[in-house]
Amino acid sequence: MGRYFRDIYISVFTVLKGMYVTMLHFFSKSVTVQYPKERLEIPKGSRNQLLNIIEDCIGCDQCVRACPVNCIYMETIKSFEGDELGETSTGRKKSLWIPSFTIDMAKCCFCGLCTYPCPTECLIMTDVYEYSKHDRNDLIFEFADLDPIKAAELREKDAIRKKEKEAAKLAKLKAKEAAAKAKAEKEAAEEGKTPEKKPEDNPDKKTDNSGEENS
Amino acid sequence: MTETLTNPVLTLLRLIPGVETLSDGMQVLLSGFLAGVILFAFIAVFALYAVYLERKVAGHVQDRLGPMEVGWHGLLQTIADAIKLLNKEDFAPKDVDTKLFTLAPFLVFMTALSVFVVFPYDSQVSIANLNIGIFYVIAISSIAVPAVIMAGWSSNNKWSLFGAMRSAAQIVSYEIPVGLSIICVIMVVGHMGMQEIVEFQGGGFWKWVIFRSFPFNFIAFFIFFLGSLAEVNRTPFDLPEAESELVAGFMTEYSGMRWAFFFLAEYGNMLAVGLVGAALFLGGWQPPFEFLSFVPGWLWFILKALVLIFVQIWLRWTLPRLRVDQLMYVCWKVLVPFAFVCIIGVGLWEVLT
Amino acid sequence: MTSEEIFAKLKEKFGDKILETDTEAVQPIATVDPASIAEVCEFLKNEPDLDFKFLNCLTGVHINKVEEEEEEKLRVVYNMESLVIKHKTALDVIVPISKPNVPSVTSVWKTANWHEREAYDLMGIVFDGHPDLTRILCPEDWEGHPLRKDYVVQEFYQGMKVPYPEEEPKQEEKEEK
Amino acid sequence: MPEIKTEDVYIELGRHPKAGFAAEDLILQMGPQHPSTHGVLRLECVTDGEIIKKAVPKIGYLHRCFDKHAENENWQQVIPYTDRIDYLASMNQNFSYAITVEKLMDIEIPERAEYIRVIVSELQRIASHLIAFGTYGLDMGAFTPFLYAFRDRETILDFFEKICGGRLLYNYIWIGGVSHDLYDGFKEECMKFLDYFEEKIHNEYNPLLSFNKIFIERTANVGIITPEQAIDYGLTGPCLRGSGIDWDLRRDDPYSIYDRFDFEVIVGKGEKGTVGDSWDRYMVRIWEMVESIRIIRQALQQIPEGDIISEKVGKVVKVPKGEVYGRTETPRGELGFYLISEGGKGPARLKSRSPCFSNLCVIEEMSQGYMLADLVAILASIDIVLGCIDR
Repeated sequence: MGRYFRDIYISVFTVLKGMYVTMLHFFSKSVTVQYPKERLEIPKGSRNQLLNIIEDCIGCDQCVRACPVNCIYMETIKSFEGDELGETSTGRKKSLWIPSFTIDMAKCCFCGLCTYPCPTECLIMTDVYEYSKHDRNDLIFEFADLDPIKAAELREKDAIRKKEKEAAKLAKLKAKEAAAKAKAEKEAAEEGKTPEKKPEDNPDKKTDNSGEENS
Repeated sequence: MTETLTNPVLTLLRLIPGVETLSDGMQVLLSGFLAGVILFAFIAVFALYAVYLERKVAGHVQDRLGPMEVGWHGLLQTIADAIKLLNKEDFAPKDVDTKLFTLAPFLVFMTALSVFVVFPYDSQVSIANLNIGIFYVIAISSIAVPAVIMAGWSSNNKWSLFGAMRSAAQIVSYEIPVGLSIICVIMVVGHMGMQEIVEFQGGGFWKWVIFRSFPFNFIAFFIFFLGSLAEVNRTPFDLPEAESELVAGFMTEYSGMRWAFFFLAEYGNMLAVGLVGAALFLGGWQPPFEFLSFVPGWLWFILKALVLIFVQIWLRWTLPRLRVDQLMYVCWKVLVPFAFVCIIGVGLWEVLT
Repeated sequence: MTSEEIFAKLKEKFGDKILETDTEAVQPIATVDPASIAEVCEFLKNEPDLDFKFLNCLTGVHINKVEEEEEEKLRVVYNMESLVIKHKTALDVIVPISKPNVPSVTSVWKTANWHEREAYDLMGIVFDGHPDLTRILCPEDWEGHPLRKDYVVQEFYQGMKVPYPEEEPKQEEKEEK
Repeated sequence: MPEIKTEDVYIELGRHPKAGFAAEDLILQMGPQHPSTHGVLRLECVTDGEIIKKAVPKIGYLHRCFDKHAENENWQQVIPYTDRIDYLASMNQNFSYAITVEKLMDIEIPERAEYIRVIVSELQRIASHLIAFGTYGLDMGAFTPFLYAFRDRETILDFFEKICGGRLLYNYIWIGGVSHDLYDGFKEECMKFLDYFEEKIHNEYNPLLSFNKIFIERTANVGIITPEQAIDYGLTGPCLRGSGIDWDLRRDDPYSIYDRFDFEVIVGKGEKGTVGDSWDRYMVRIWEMVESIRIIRQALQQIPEGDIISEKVGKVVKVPKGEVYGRTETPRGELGFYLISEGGKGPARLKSRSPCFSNLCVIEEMSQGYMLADLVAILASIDIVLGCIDR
């Protein structure tokens, strides 16, 4: 019987104590901010939207490798002779054209791992957090400022250069095989004199060839 | 008590030209219809601002501001909500028992609305001055139970069924303590008509029923208040629409205007309970002191009801929720015994003094 | 007790069933013959002065192929600990990939129930005697065991295309615009 | 297509009296989308009216295959993934991953980095326990504690944003130290917050919710886990301590510099009901917040100057071959990583043993006979996070 009345007393007492606490808050100042009108100021190092200052970017591909979710896509073309690419703000010579440098902010996990290895500190995290879009593809931000015509022209020159390189490599390969064949016939001619020497140097030659092809 | 109380609504009706020509029966019918329209408007407006009051109180209690965007300090916020609910799609889930599904909200709102007929707004002003006033209020408020079960069963959703069963059990069982505490009042006043109860409490706040036969009626008031909290499904007894367990209880499948009716009914009931509490225990339209009687009576009545509503809202944002079996324990093991004790106490007090 | 004593106790009790013990590594570990892992664990748990009542972690591992001729192996590592004597040890079991059956230790520790279901689900190790060996993380009718080295994602799952579109999202749109 | 009658479907599923299923049993899917399952957990409950006969948790809705990701990332890139295992306590997740890798690499961390790590993970413990406290109140129907908890948690998130830039997922504790140093005004601000917060616990949270009779009625003697059951099911953290077992990794297997601080390990004593009920687990978290405040205060006093990452860890992290099981005490229990490294660019196999995974598996046996509303109370008292269960 005692417990019955004690329970009632405790519940009335604790309910009143709880109401007292909430009543105190009824008069205390509100801690919220009316968002669109007033805004909280964002601290300096806070990680929101990524921004790449393309003038300073030397296309070193460090950030693409550092990103855990691979959301940075970069295309670089080596500069041709006589091209004038200008320098970064710190006076560092640029040697790579960057026709397209995109960051897919929909995939980005805001870890900031890409900003640490950047040699020219051009990839930074700004404090812009209101960049929501209707279509997910609009979240893919393009930072390169090369005009499309120049970019297309560069791509063709690059394609031509690649073809020449391929041709040159093929030619070198053929030349090497020709030389190897010539050497083989010469040795076949001397075979009558020293049969055992031939087997061991043949495999090295073979490995050189295969090594070369792989590189 | 003058039986031929002039029915204010009837006098209002006669102002419209060309009504005298109709027969008496038709006039009474029309006045009933007119009373319904006036009440609906009054409750709708009140419910909108009760929601606004609730969200503001909730805000300030939780260190935030509540609605601030629409209108000055969010005054038009609930009107905007109402309009949004109006043009929402009138959607009913598949294989739902449509007849019951559509009927339930109107039935629930009907009970909330029809209770207001009998309240004494001012000394002579009440829509129908029944001499069994308070008995009528208790009878009407129990019509909500089948309506709630209808809503829960017809929305063909296990969670709604749970909510409906809990709500039915809760409303039915909490009518007993409410009824018993009202008996204490009737024993003191000696009359069941609401107008007469309020007139009995005239002449200063110490004449109010709450202070008559002191300890018992005071406890009876709290039993009434707790019981009415449960009848209106407000915290700490808001089990039927317990957000964290049953999503929204029997109202889960409703949306748009139908849901608005449930919402209107809830706030209408809240106001009704506040008004009954004010009328029975806190002296209706009687001013607390004689010299304050220049303030119109209905203002006192509304003010007292608002105080009770504020306490209901305040409780909602402080207390957690009870479990179903604890709910029943509180009702049968605590409220009902104390109500009996109060009845005996008041009875002895009346006989001895 | 240090891991040497623990392994010595095990060797003396189970003899050749303890295949090899390695105590110099950062984490001393004892390899146990798969068939008798349940008895060893039962012994470790109920032995008063070992008292390994707490199974920390049960990991499924796919050892990549070391020698050409042998087939690949799956390995289950048991980390356990005693809260009273405050010492911990690790056992492991190696089974060929063609017959990945390991006796279940759910009878010893109830926590192993879910850990074994996860090892079965992601690694494909079948635990005999497990009360209900079904997938726990992947959907019930998922094909293949994702954590295996030779795992290839299935093309469709109930009509939905599974693999993430690999093509560059940027390049095509640029040209079309 | 023959028209399928719903009755046949039920018979085939075995949920029809013809198929021997008791008429009054109800299969209730407390589905992946439910207000009080703390995430995407589905509880298939067989209930008889309100009483639960069997509640089987079905998980896997938030499975992001952390183990598979970890195999294709290098050592540094795994850290943002560990953030996302238990997204409410990311600092502690980075901490246990960093501890495991450093145990294998056997390198020394600069003193200042150790102190920053302790301060930051104890702050994260307070933030995580605040969420546990807030959501518990929410599940019991009391709205206000949730908002008070989030108001105080905001200050901790602001500290983290000023320190490392992130608010919820930080990628802050790296292998070999921490990525950023504390900003200079941190010490005073933190001290001020701790005094303000300790006073808030004692005369705001406790009277409002912890000692409220309705809350006690709803949680005492509900979801009782006996000590043997707790150990057998591998429970850790507040769930284990709530059942009366005095086991805290920070004191019993001290990692980093926790042995320099004196703090008390809170154990459930069954004040309001039996030992090991939901109220005990809840109160263990509340008093643990007070202990964390003590730890942070001591750490803030003793923090030395110095660099924050060890030089031995260069741009590319090299980890020797080997296997190790490292673990720390996260707010939800013991998060352990079983790491196998073949000396390569990244971990060969990284199994994450998450606390909520084991804490949840006790619910099947323990929730029989309780009512539906108690199931919500039990779930909230175990304080599960679905990212931590499904990984």
